[in-house]
Order: sequence, then structure tokens, then C-alpha cells
Amino acid sequence: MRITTLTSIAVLLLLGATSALAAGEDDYKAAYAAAEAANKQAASLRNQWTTTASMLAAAKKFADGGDFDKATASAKEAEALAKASIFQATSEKERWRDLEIR
Amino acid sequence: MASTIRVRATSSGETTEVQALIQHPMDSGFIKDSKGELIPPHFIQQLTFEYNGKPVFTADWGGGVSKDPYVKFAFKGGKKGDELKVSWVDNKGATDTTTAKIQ
Amino acid sequence: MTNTDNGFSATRRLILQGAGAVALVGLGNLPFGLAPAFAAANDKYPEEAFKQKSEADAIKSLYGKTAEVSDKVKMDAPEIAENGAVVPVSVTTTLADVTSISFLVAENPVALVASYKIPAGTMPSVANRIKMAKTSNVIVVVEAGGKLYSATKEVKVTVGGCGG
Amino acid sequence: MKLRSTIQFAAAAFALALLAFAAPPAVSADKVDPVADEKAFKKFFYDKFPKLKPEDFVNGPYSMDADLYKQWQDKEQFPPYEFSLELGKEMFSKPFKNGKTYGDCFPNNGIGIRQDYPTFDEKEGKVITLELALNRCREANGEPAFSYVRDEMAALTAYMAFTSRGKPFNIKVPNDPRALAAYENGKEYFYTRRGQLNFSCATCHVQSPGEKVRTEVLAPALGIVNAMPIYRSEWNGMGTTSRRFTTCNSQIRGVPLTPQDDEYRNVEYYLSYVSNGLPISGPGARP
Repeated sequence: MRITTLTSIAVLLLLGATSALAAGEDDYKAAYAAAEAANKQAASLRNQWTTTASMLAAAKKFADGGDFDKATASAKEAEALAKASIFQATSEKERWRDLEIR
Repeated sequence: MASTIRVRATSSGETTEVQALIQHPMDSGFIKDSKGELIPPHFIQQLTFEYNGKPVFTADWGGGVSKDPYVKFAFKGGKKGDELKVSWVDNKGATDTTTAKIQ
Repeated sequence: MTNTDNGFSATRRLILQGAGAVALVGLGNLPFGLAPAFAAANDKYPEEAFKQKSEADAIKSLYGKTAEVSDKVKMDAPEIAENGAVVPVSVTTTLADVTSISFLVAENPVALVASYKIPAGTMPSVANRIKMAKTSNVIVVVEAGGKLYSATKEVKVTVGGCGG
Repeated sequence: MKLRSTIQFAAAAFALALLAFAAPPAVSADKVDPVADEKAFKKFFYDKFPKLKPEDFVNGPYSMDADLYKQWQDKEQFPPYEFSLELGKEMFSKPFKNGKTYGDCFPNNGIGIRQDYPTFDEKEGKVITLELALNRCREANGEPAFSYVRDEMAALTAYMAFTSRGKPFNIKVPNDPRALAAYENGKEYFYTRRGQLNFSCATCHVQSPGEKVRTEVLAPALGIVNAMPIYRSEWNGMGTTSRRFTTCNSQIRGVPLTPQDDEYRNVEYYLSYVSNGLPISGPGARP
């Protein structure tokens, strides 16, 4: 079923997200800035996800604790979440009518 | 300030049905607030209903009774227009009392 | 079926307008620890029973004996509580000489929820709303003629979600 | 926790992508027709729940589940919104510092008019909800606005709803392009999927009312605003329409808009309009 496909893709994505080796503060800062920018765009589309904000907060916390590996990974996750929310908002501009009772 | 006690006492002739709703947080002491700190226990411990100077119903409550507690019971007798006295005391020593006319 | 039916809203209206019928006699916070003036001496609050974790210990502390299951104790409680914070539970019994009725929730941190004293002339029937931490047996104990009788029902509790 | 959320986001993103490619192109936008919408909306719910009478819908999940219905009836014997209702009455009748009252801001002194809100203000070109009108009334009389999601606003609207109980919703969409646009925008908001869970309001309240999400029975969208404000046991207190909208958004992991944002006003306008004719039942009690 689709679930299996989804899960394996998710696992692949997960591996991709966390296999970045020994990220430094600069990597983190770049990843964080990218995530913030994407989340800002989501805000302009009035479709931010709460999980993006939590992931950004997690990234910051890891960075404050000096763990830039985890901080960078979290920031990248936040960016992916923000991008998914942008994608959602954009595609829904037309697609909402599919659900309409008429 | 309005009373914390709302009472509805209705006589059917033979019996009087009593319903009461009380405004009280009924904090059990087991729930955490948004900061993750335990909310200290604060609940009504005893609630009494008196008719003609005699208790017709006494409730002993713990923190497991719902917020803004509700109770319903009935007793034999009780005439329309007579008064029912209702009082409570909580674990911090606060109290409230009211009288309600039987309808 | 709607809550706008006449009987009900008439009652509601009465309550609002009849606020004056409920006269406020006394109000105020007594200093901490002061015994309430109205509590009769024989109506001691069962402090210890409300500290017991298990229902068995609570019943023992409250009554000093154990209860036997009786089909004369009729409990009305939902199969699934709409919310654990407010679970309407009521009990009525055909047993004679009832002197007290108690409600317990086995899985709550404190099992005893409420204990009602039923003087002669008061009906052996009580309805109240209780909190349930999770799915649990609800136990009602009726003291009648010096003996204890009980009924038990499981109520399922779930929380949160996209309801309402 | 982290693993789980990663999978969720990846799965959500992927599912979105899949859907985008799989779905046929959306039905093209056509003329805004509130009358036809209302008819279709009601027919959908009446067909889905043939046993219910139209006025049953205003009681939300309680009309759809016998066990819940009984618990509700038990609670209604002395409903938990009682204190809020009394507070609302007291607040409503108490004059502001300048001597004026809430009644002065509304037709018929504010009594029995809840069913006419939201209304479309043709001067301003925007939807005015009851909550918004109440705060504007306060501000016009030199009083600070209330929070839209807190108890004072709930109490005021509870009292106003109570004076309108049983009166059918009477929402008007004037033939003004701005009104029609606001209505259409509200409809779009209602059907638009958002949040990480990719839910629209309709996902829960059109497709699945009467069904259970973690054993909570979902309320039908038809009649859902008729019961506002509501005492929710889950909140352990009262909530306004604003509170309901914002919490719905966060439950699907979307960041809520500001209460009384234009879009929230529009979605309330839309939802109220399609429930026209159904009685006001607020204040309500909900799980």
C-alpha cells in the first residue's frame, strides 16, 4: 500500500537529512536562515505550520547547546516543513474546490 | 459579588427534588498548569443542605469531583415557599452559604 | 431533541429572572484552618479516606468493612465519557435503610471521589459529575442497614482531538 | 519523537505531491451563488443524516450518538454555561463609564438579534461579526476591547445568543461584489486544506461528522455556529467562535490567524449563511 511507499521514502529523506557530517556553526546559520525565509514565505501565504516553529525552536536550542549537527539537521527539517506548507498553500489555491459541496 | 451557589428545588407535593451547581475550580492537586507546575489542591470538601434546621443531604467531596460541581438528590417533604439552606466549605477554609426557596 | 424546546428555555428564563429568589445570606473567606461553623460535629470530613489510592483501601477507611456486589444498586454511567473532566454518573437503589452512597474511580490517583450521607427521609438516589483520569471502573458503594453493597461499571475515557 | 515528526513531514510533503499530480484539474471557478450553495449544503447533510430533523443539527455531535446525547441531557439539567450566562447578563446591563450601554450599540437594544450576525457593512465593505461589533461598541464608548478568546467575550455573546434562542439564522449576503467576495473567500477558507495534517474545516465537519476522531464525535458544519459560544469540557470553560476557529487551526498543526482576521470573519459569514433558517441554540455545551 501507499503507506509502505511513504514510509520508505520518509526513511530515505530522514537518512538524507541526518547524514550531513559534522556540521559547524556556519552550516547551522545558513540552514536556519533558509528555514526562516521559507517560513516567512509561508506566513505571507497565511499558511504556517506549528511544527515548523517547533522545529526552528529545537534547532535554536541545539545550537545554544553547541550541538551544531543536530541544530543543522533540525533547521533543515524546519525548512522542509515550511516548503511543504508553501506547496500546500499554492496548490490549494485551485484544489479547494474539489471538496466543495455543490 | 454573586453567590457561587445555584439551587433549584422543586416540590412535587410528596418529595422535593434538589439540584445544585456551584462555581468552584475543584483543583485536584494532580493537574499541571501550562508551565508544568502542579496546581495546588483546591476543592470543596463538604456541602450541606438543610431543611427546617436539619441536614437532608451532606456531600463529602474530594478533588475528583468535576469543576463547577453538580449534584442532584431528593427528599420526602418540603413545601413550596419553604427555604432550603445550602453551604459549602473547601480545603482552604473558604465557605459560601445561600438559601433557596422551594418552588 | 433540540435544547430550544419550550419547556427547557422556559426554565432557563426563569433561572435568569429569578436570580433574586436565591438570596445571598453569607459570604466570605474564613481564615485558613478554621472549622466551618455550620458543620455539625458528627459530620466529620473523612480526610483519611480521601487520601487512599486504591478503592479497596478507601472503602475500608471510610466504612471499616467490605462491600458485596448487588444488582439492587443501579448505576447509570456512560459507556464512553465525552470528556474525562465531566462524567455524569448517577445511582439509585431499591435497598432499604440507606445511610450513605459513595462514588469511587479505581484508576484515579485518589480513588474516592464523593461520599454522600443520606439521612432518613432522603431518597437513596444521587446524580453528580465526576472526573476520570483514564478508562476505569467506576464503583458505587451503598451503605444500607449497616451493610455495604456495590455496583461497578467500566467507563472508557479518551481525551483531546478534533471534536466538537 | 524526532523520527516520528520527520516521517510525518516527509509523508505529508510526499502525499501532497502525489495528490497534486494525481488529482484532475480543479473545477473551474464559477459565479458566486450563495442561494444555490445553501441549498446544496443543506441537502448534503439532510441526505447524509436522514433521521435528523433540520433543527437537530444545531446540537452538533449530540444529535449523532445516543450515548453522547444522554450525557448532554444530563448536563443540560444544570448546564455548565450557567455562570457565564449570568455574568454576561450582568455585564450587558451594566452601563459603561459614560452612561451608555451595549444595548445602545445594537438594534432592539441588543436583545434577540444574534441571528442577524455576522452582517455585511456596506459602508465599510466588510463582514461584521457579533464579537467584533461588541468590541467596537466598547471602544466607541471609551472602554478597552476584550480578548476575543476569553471569558468576558464568551459571557457577552452567551447572553446575546440566549436572548435569540430558537430564532432562525437570518444572514444576508447583499448583491454587492464586496459582500459576494467576502462570502466566497469564507467558503474558500472553509474548504482549503492547511496545517501539517492537511485538513480543511470540511475534512472534519463535512466529510466526517458523526464519525470519531480518537473517539470524539465530530460535529456537522451545518448548524455548528448556531451553538456558539460553547462550554467545552475539553477547555474546562467557555469559548467564543474566535476561540473555536483558532483552536481548530492549531489542532491540525497550522498557525492560527489573529482572531477576527478578515478571513475568520468571512468563514463565519459563510458558515452562518449556509445555516440560515436553523435556530440559534447558543450558548451550547460540547465535549
